Amino acid sequence: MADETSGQTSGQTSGQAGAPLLRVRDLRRSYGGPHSYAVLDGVSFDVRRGETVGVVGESGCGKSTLARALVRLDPVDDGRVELDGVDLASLRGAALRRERRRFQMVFQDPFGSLDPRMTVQQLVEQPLAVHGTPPAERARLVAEMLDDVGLGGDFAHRLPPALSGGQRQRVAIARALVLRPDITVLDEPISALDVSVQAQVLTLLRREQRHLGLTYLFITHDLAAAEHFCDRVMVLYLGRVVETATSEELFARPLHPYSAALLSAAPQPRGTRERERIVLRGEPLARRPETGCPFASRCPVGHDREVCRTSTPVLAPAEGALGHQVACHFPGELVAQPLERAATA
Amino acid sequence: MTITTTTAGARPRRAPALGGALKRAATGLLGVLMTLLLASVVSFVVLRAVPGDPARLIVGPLATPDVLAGVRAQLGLDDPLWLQYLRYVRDFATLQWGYSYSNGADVTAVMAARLPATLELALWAFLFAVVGAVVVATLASFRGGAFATVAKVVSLVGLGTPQFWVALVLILVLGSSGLGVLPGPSGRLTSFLEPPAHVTGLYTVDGLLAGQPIVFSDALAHLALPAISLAIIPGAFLTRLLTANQNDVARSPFVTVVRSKGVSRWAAHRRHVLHNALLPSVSSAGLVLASLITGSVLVESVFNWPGIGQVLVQGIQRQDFAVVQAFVLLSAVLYVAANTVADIAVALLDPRLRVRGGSK
Amino acid sequence: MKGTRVQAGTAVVLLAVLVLLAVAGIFLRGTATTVDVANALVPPGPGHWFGTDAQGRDVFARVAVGTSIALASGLGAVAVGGGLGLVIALVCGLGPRWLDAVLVRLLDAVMAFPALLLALAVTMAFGTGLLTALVGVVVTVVPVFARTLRAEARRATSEPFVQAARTIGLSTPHLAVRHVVPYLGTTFSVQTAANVGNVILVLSGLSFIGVGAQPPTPEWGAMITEGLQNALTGQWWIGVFPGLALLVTVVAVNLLADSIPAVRAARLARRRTSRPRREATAPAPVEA
Amino acid sequence: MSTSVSAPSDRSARSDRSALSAEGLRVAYGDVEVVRGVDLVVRPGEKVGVVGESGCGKSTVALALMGLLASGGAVTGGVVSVAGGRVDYRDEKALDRMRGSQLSLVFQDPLTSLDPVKTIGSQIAEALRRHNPRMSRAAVRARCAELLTAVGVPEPERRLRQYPHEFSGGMRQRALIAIAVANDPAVLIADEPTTALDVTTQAQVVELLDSLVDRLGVAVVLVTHDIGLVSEFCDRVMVMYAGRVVEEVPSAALFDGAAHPYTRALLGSLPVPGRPRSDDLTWIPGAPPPLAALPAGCSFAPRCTWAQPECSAGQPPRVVVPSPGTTTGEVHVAECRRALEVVASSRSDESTEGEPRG
Amino acid sequence: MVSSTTRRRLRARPRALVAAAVAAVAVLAGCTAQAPADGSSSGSGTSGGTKPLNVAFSVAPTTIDPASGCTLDDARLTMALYVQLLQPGQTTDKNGVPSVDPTTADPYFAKSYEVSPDGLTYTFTLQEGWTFPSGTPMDAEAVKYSLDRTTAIGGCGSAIVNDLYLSPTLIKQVTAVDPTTVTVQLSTPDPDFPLALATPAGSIVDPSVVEANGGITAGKPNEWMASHEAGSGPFRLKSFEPGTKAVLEKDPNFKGQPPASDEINVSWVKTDSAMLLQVQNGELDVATGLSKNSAKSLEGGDATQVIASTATANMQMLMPNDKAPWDNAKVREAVTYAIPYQDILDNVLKGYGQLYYGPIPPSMPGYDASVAGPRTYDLAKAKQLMSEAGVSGPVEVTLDTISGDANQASIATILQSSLQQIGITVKVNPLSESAWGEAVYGQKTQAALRLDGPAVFNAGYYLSYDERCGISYNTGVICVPGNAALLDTVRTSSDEAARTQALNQLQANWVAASPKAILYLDATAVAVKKGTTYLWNPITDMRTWKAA
Repeated sequence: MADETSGQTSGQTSGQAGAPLLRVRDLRRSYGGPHSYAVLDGVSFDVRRGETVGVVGESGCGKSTLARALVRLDPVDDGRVELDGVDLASLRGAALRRERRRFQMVFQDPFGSLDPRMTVQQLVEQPLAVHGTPPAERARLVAEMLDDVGLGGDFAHRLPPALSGGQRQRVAIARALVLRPDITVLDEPISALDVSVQAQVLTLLRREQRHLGLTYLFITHDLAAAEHFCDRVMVLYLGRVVETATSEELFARPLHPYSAALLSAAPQPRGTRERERIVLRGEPLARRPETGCPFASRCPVGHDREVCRTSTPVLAPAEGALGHQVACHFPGELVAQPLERAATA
Repeated sequence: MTITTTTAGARPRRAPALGGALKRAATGLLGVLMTLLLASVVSFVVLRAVPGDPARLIVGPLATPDVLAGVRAQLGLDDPLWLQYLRYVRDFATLQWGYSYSNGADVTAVMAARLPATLELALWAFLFAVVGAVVVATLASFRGGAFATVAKVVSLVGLGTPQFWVALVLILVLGSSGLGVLPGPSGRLTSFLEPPAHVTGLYTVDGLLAGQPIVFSDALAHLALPAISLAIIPGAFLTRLLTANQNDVARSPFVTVVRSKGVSRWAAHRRHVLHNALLPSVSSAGLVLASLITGSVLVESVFNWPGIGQVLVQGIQRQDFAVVQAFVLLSAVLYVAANTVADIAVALLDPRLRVRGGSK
Repeated sequence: MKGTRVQAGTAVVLLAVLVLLAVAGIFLRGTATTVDVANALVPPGPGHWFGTDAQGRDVFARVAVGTSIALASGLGAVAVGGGLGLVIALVCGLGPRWLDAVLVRLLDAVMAFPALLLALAVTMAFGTGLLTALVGVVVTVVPVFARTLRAEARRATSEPFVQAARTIGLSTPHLAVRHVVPYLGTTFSVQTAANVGNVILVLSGLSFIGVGAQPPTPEWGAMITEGLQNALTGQWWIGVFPGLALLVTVVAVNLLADSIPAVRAARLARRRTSRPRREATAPAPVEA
Repeated sequence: MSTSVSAPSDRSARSDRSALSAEGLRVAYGDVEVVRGVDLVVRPGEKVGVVGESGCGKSTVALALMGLLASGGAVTGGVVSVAGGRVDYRDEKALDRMRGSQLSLVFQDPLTSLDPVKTIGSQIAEALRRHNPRMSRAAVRARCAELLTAVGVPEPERRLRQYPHEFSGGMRQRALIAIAVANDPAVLIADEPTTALDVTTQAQVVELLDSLVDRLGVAVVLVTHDIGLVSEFCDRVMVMYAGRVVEEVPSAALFDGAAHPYTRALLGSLPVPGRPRSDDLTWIPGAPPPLAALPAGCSFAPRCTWAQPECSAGQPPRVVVPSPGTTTGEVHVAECRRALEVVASSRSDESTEGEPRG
Repeated sequence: MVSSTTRRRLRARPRALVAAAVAAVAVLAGCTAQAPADGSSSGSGTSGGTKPLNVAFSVAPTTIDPASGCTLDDARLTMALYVQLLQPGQTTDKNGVPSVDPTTADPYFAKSYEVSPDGLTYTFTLQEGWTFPSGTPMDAEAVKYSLDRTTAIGGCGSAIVNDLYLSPTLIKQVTAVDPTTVTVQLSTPDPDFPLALATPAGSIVDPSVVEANGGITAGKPNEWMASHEAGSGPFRLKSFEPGTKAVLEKDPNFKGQPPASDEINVSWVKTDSAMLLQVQNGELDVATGLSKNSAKSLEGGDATQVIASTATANMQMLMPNDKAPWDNAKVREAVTYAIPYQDILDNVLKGYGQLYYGPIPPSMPGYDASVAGPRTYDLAKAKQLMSEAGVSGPVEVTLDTISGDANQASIATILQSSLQQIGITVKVNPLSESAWGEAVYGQKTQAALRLDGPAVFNAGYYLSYDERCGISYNTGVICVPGNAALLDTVRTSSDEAARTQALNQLQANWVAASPKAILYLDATAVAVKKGTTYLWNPITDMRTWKAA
């Protein structure tokens, strides 16, 4: 997969080809003792320096588990997570803590992710202090960072409860970015915010990325935001990557029936809907079936097909655009029917 | 866009029913065993650590050294501690709880003879507490305002009440030396009444069974003050719990949904809020029991109630450790049993925990 | 909100009165044990506000000294027990899972004993007296704190802000001191207040059954026991006043415990409203 | 392009054939007014959306209409009529009769909207029995099964005996809808009915609501923060800000013809499918004002790029906007003195109106 | 019996158990008692169907086995359930009111007895035809079995029945000569032996029942017997709930004097207020063990009379003479003058007591009022004595009391403030009973309060403890020069005058040395419903009691 995707990053990516920044290989994670089941079932992907990779899927697909596993908040059962060649999955104790400055995370909940007893200044300064930055430099970096996220001056001495949701999320971003991490995992960073603030946070993230040359892994259930924000998107279903492509490609030409259904199901303002909504049968399963395609039971294409229920499709390059991969026996068969465009005068 | 996508969705749903039940049972059993083990260690240590020689207590002060040594050997006090401990655990398990020298009888016999009195007291106290708490808490939660304030004050004061003192005040105010409404601390029955034929050992129940309304009413009158004293703390506790539970439940969206069907506020409260609020409070049975046990220790001696609490106090005063350790261990066992029963009850009553096969 | 303020206010006033009484008790220590058999069993009146007991000791002085004993021993036992409980809770909450499992089982087992009985068992093992009763009471306080604080500590570790602190590379001890302990603050103070009341009750219960403070120590439970002797012969004041003091004390600290979270929340809300923000819009609990 | 304040007579005329109408609805929690004069008319079979950001008062409107405000909240003004009859919010008995039979509610969170310890069947039956006390047991059961089938729950007989925890989120929402339509109400108020659901499930529920409107002719008030959903599902959209409806617009005209700067700004911040990635999103600076301390004049003025000094002087007028998308009987009203300029600018320049600072 | 919560356990000395007093040594010397066993002068009719008698005591027995019982409380039921060879005598005062004369022993199961000239062999002639309820004949073998059992168990019963001669035991051998004749051989002459036999310790048990329930294990109390009877007496134990209540039922087959009541309900009411209330409610006919305060409150009532009977137990403060500051006789004497005796008597005892100062209580034969009158409270003298003693600096003393004993607590408090006046700071140290016992009987205590009385009601027995130096029973560590020799005369001499003189001298010596502080002689206040036939006896003897 790595080979196929190389060079497939969008134009914004600095063109340092070669080894990807983050190599995830066959990541597995199970929950629950004797009756455990895989929440992540052999997830592999690469992230290149400077790119933004989106991970989309519905609840239970494993995207948050993936985020937490990557930043080592949860242990990993199996697999490798290489950041510039260092396997994060096997690090422990002080070594892990030292490496942490290289991978940071922004959490979903801007109300919970800041210690309510620390001022904005302290919050943003803490990571630097932990990693041994001298005090004078710390002060400078913090001031710079806070200015960057638009919370300079008076804000530094406020406590999180005195901030609005958007402001808090900006503090959280400042705290993560002040370390200049190699990669930043954004776990649903806008889903708890009001619409009018979401745009502000996304714009800020994008500006900082350009400014500091950052790499993002963007976890979201919001397809529109993913399309808008990401260079490349992975679709997760029940712990497996079912499709990955550049966002233009994926949103224009989803090959996996699930991706297609997902895209068509998202509410689209009247007048922008271009395809018939595909309404899936049933609801997402809690756990994967033993055999076959995890999506088979809900799939309009594979529901009645023997092969879908007996053999698990693997992620393979699809025809067409380079780097478009899909795990389906019948890729592209389900394409939402184009809708007659609503009359707009 | 505020779809809350937390890890909740990814969390394992309930494990298959049978396995889950087994696992829960296993964990529960482990907990029970742990608790009992520790309880036995504690009471064993108490027995051994207390100054004074059990053998000396049994034979009396005038025994000669040979006699003393003989009893020591007989009691196994010269054996290594672990052996004594094992023997002690075995004896407890086989209901040989030793000899209460202060009562001149086997502890088992003493406890068995005294238990009905305590049970009867605890039962009525429990009834008073539960009925009182449900009424007060429901009023407080449903009516709010002054009712809520009163319920709050009642529960706060109740929780801070020294039971033995309340007993004293009740005797002074309501007892024969005060208003004379109820008999004071004079045991279970007026002495010229014969206890009813022994069926359950509970005079109120036996009185009814034997068709002796006078015995029933007299027993109940004697019960009233101690049972009220005993009911105050668990009652206050339950009032608090039930008020909080009902307030919580009343705020849940499903109540609004019920109201949106056109169900009146009281019907919604009674059918849905109260039901949901009562369920979790079942699991606090252990705490209620603990407070009844503690209460019986403190209240029985004030009311001269011939229950096991009084035996304990007397055992303490006479350093009769067989009684003390049996009581301590017994109460731990009861606590564990009550909690287990409560867990089972909740599991049976709460459909969310009910083990059902093949629901999905 | 208003109710909370009234409640907190009542608690503070009651506690202030009790502290005054306790301070008075320090000066009345001598009076409390001065025997004046000629003036035994004097009913409450101008000379002796609460009357005198069978040995002619002034009941008011004894209640006052009892207040200082109760408050000091209550706070002392809870401070020691709570501190130990906090340490255990942190070990449970942040330490390895297996250790947590073992400790929790152990705590559960200890909590299977009603507090009075556990304290009783321990007290008897060490010999009767106020000091040993305190040891017994501490033993009962530790698991209560440990258990509630552990649950909070566990919750803290799953709080995003603690996880966020972990992702920036904080070590576990730092995490505990910098983020988890402050997080436990409210719970700790609520527990402290709630347990002071319990401890005072248990201590007096122990004295009542004769293993706690011993006469002539003017401990309330012991005084109630003494008062019980005279209850039916008409000298109600010997037992009633110490019990009343006990009741008021426990209610006061319980009130305080009850109002702490609400007061904290109110203070937080005040801090928010001082700088108007979106969250402060209105008490509109139905809004998403 | 004439500016005119819509006359009250217009509204009263319309309310004759309305399933639900509210005029000048006001709701206060204590001293704080959270809904400040909302007019809402829903005709039979119509789908009306109420959108706004959190704290704008949209859910309060829904609960106020039902008469189910949380304690401390009260309707302080306005006239509400349901199916032609005026609602007296002090008459609990009458309210109880109205709820569930004429006006129904579907709630946001299907996880907590059902009593966890009662079977689904008994919870649907409760709604039926309340309004049809003489209905036989068998008839109730048959009707419950029928309702479940109608909302797309398979195996209704078995499902009726199950408890909420045995239902998935989408199924629960279906059950709630079954409860809501049990007595063929005139109006169904759906308060964020899909917010807690996954995208694919959300699509299913929306389809269901759509089909119910078609089949039962029930009117739907959809309260949500999701502009995309509203514009797609509803006939008409009411945009709320700080306790008032600032714009009422046919959904066909929403995207291209919104006349209130707030609506425009909201739309500008949406990453719309197909929007070029190079096109940076816009957002509204600042935060909504606290309802306890609203600015004078237009509440949105302090954040508004179109604001003029007179905006803060007095309540903005209600401006009727002629829209190309409007058909007969559809109204487009914006509460902004510059509404017509806003519309004009959006027509001339699709993307860069009122660029806010970053 | 002094207070509701007081419990006096016999430690090194069987106190307050058997009050078989000896009026004069001479009376018993070599005599043969043969008074008829008529005894009862209560004149109660025993017509069928008397009202049940309701009796309450404050402290429950720890055992009802007469061979193991140590205290008065243990012996409450013994006289009703068992017969003894002899029983305490009775007298009638000048008003015709009967009372117990514990200084004599009357025949009971033994019709008569003879003492050999050397005083070492007692020959008892038994009643004929008596049987145990089990049908086992009550005969010489049973007597032998019973006495041997008591000695073998080695508990309090043994100490009492052996008149405290324990090594070797007084009873050397018991021989069943024929079914109605028993001889007892003593290891030393003891004119008081009949008095010892007239105690519960001398009870006769049914060998068949005992053997069926554990038999005899040397050195080990029989646990079954502790809560069951194997009796020979006029009542059967109908039901028994240890610590709570017992019902005694008249045994129709009893061959001796039938008891006055058909049924007696005995209850043990630990809580003083509860007992008081029951008396007030008229639920009790006889209540023993009320606190002085409660008893006082009942006086003058219409329904109840309070019968105060002077017991033999006295409250004393031990001042072990070997420990500082008590090794200084002046300090001890100072203490005896610094105690407000009258205040204690009036306020703590409510007058139920008597003041004196000497080794023998006034109620015991041999008491010499001329030397052993009460000490007066004289603070000036006490201070004078303290300065004469030359004790410098503050003196601190730890006073051990029994925790939970309200009387002791009161007295300790009073002592605390009284002794402070003469510069002695008393720290009250309430101990559990067993800890107190270890401190006192282990001679470790620095000072202790103790309620003390003799098991056998005669001076020789009683003085055997304190007047012998260096023995372990001597809890006060008292060693008054010359008294040991005087005691020997008292215990063994057959010369009445010599005994009296020795006793007087002993008392004088003792008083001069002030070896301990005697606070008062206790009086038992028993609340009796008016009309109830009640006869006071130091050892509870309910045979003559009858409800109104």
